[in-house]
Amino acid sequence: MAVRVSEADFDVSEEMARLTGDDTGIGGVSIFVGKVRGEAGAEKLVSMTLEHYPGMTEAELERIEAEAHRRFNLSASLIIHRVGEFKPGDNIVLVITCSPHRGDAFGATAFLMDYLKTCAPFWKKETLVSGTTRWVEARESDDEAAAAWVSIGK
Amino acid sequence: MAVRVSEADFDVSEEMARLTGDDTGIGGVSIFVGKVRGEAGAEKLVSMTLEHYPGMTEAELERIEAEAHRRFNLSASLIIHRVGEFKPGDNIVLVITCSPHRGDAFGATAFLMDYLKTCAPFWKKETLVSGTTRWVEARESDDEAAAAWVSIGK
Amino acid sequence: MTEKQSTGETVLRYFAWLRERTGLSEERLILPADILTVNDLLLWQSRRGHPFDQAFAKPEAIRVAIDHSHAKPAAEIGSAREIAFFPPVTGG
Amino acid sequence: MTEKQSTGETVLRYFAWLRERTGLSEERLILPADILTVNDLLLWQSRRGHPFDQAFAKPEAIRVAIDHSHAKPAAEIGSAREIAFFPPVTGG
Repeated sequence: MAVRVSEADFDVSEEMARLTGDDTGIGGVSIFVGKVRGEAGAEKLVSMTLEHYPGMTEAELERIEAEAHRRFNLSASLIIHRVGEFKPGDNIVLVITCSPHRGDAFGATAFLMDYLKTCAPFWKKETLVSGTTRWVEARESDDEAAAAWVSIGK
Repeated sequence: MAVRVSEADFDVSEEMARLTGDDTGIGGVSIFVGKVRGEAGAEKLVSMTLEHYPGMTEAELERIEAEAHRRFNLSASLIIHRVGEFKPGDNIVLVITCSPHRGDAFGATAFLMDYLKTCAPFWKKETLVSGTTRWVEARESDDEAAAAWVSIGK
Repeated sequence: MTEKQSTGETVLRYFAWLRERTGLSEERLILPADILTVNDLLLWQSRRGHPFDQAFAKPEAIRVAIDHSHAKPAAEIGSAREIAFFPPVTGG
Repeated sequence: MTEKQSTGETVLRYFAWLRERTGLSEERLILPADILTVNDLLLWQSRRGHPFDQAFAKPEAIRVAIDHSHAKPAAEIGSAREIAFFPPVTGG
């Protein structure tokens, strides 16, 4: 179990190799990479800034990760979330979960992303080609995705 | 869209970079890596051999991939399946799907794995520490996982 | 009620557009003794005058964390050392 | 029925334990004209004598593909050029 908040980019292969190590009990590795999209609605994006709440972010990510380990049979897990200023195409977030069986890995990665999107204190601000800057608004669909786990997972 | 059957190992970061390219419409990348486990029931595994049906394998993987693109909003996808002889911890299969939104990527990767496990003509033979060799038997749970998509996906 | 709570300073932190609208990332102060819940605190902020009145005009759009944990409107402040105000999160 | 079908050769392929038990990975032959469906073919294999009788003793454990596509027991052989026999797949 590990969480990291960092300005630096990550290398998926390196992180996966470090996480799996020589644990031959792992049969499935599920990975999610979230990236900055080049469009914000109808407008083109110039850059995106990610702000967070140091201290609470790490605590919240660790809580979410611990909950994933309670719900799923996991051998290992990793959450990396970047902060700072990014361009379209840049990596924002990496989640890796390892399990003996693929179902647990798939479920845990989806669970972690849904909760991360609704609980972890990060905020995105977009700078558009027009020069406008604006804070991204939370999406209802993300709340619903996270809420769905309450009924099916516990 | 791409499928590859190969004895060679794959590098997840390289394959992901090649697949996403400079497509800034991609917001989520879902990756699954299947690995050789070191235990087969109560016994320890020495090696695993993967046999396939050249010609049909590629055709079947392409059919499955095309179906995933019909069911999910995907920007790009990749399936690599290895064949040959492997040790515990070795990579067997890589699936990557890219989408504007994470839900489609998560769904497509799970769909591809479920169908690959029940439709793509690969067969595993285990060599155990005791010297026994045996063909792995298909798991009912894999058939059920694939069958579930018929009702919910179409 | 501990003595610490009634006499101690609380750190208030502001993030995203709450930081921008208040012009503050952080302040330390002694909260009025009659602020018992998160709701009380949000109401107090909205009556604090410029620029807080505008920043806290729509309390339903604001989330609160007490000592690094999400807190609901009815949650008690208790002996909180750090209280943060921010919009719904948008990471990932 | 095309002339090709009634006179042409069909390639039969065997994989995994079917390859091991038949001792064959591939054979080319002219199938009897009365074999119309996958079921007919499986029955014919089980009556072909050693080693096919043993390899095909449990046809329900055997999957069939016609020209690189999965075929159900009731599927017609038609003018198939290549028919493969194998156990349920276990890749991934």
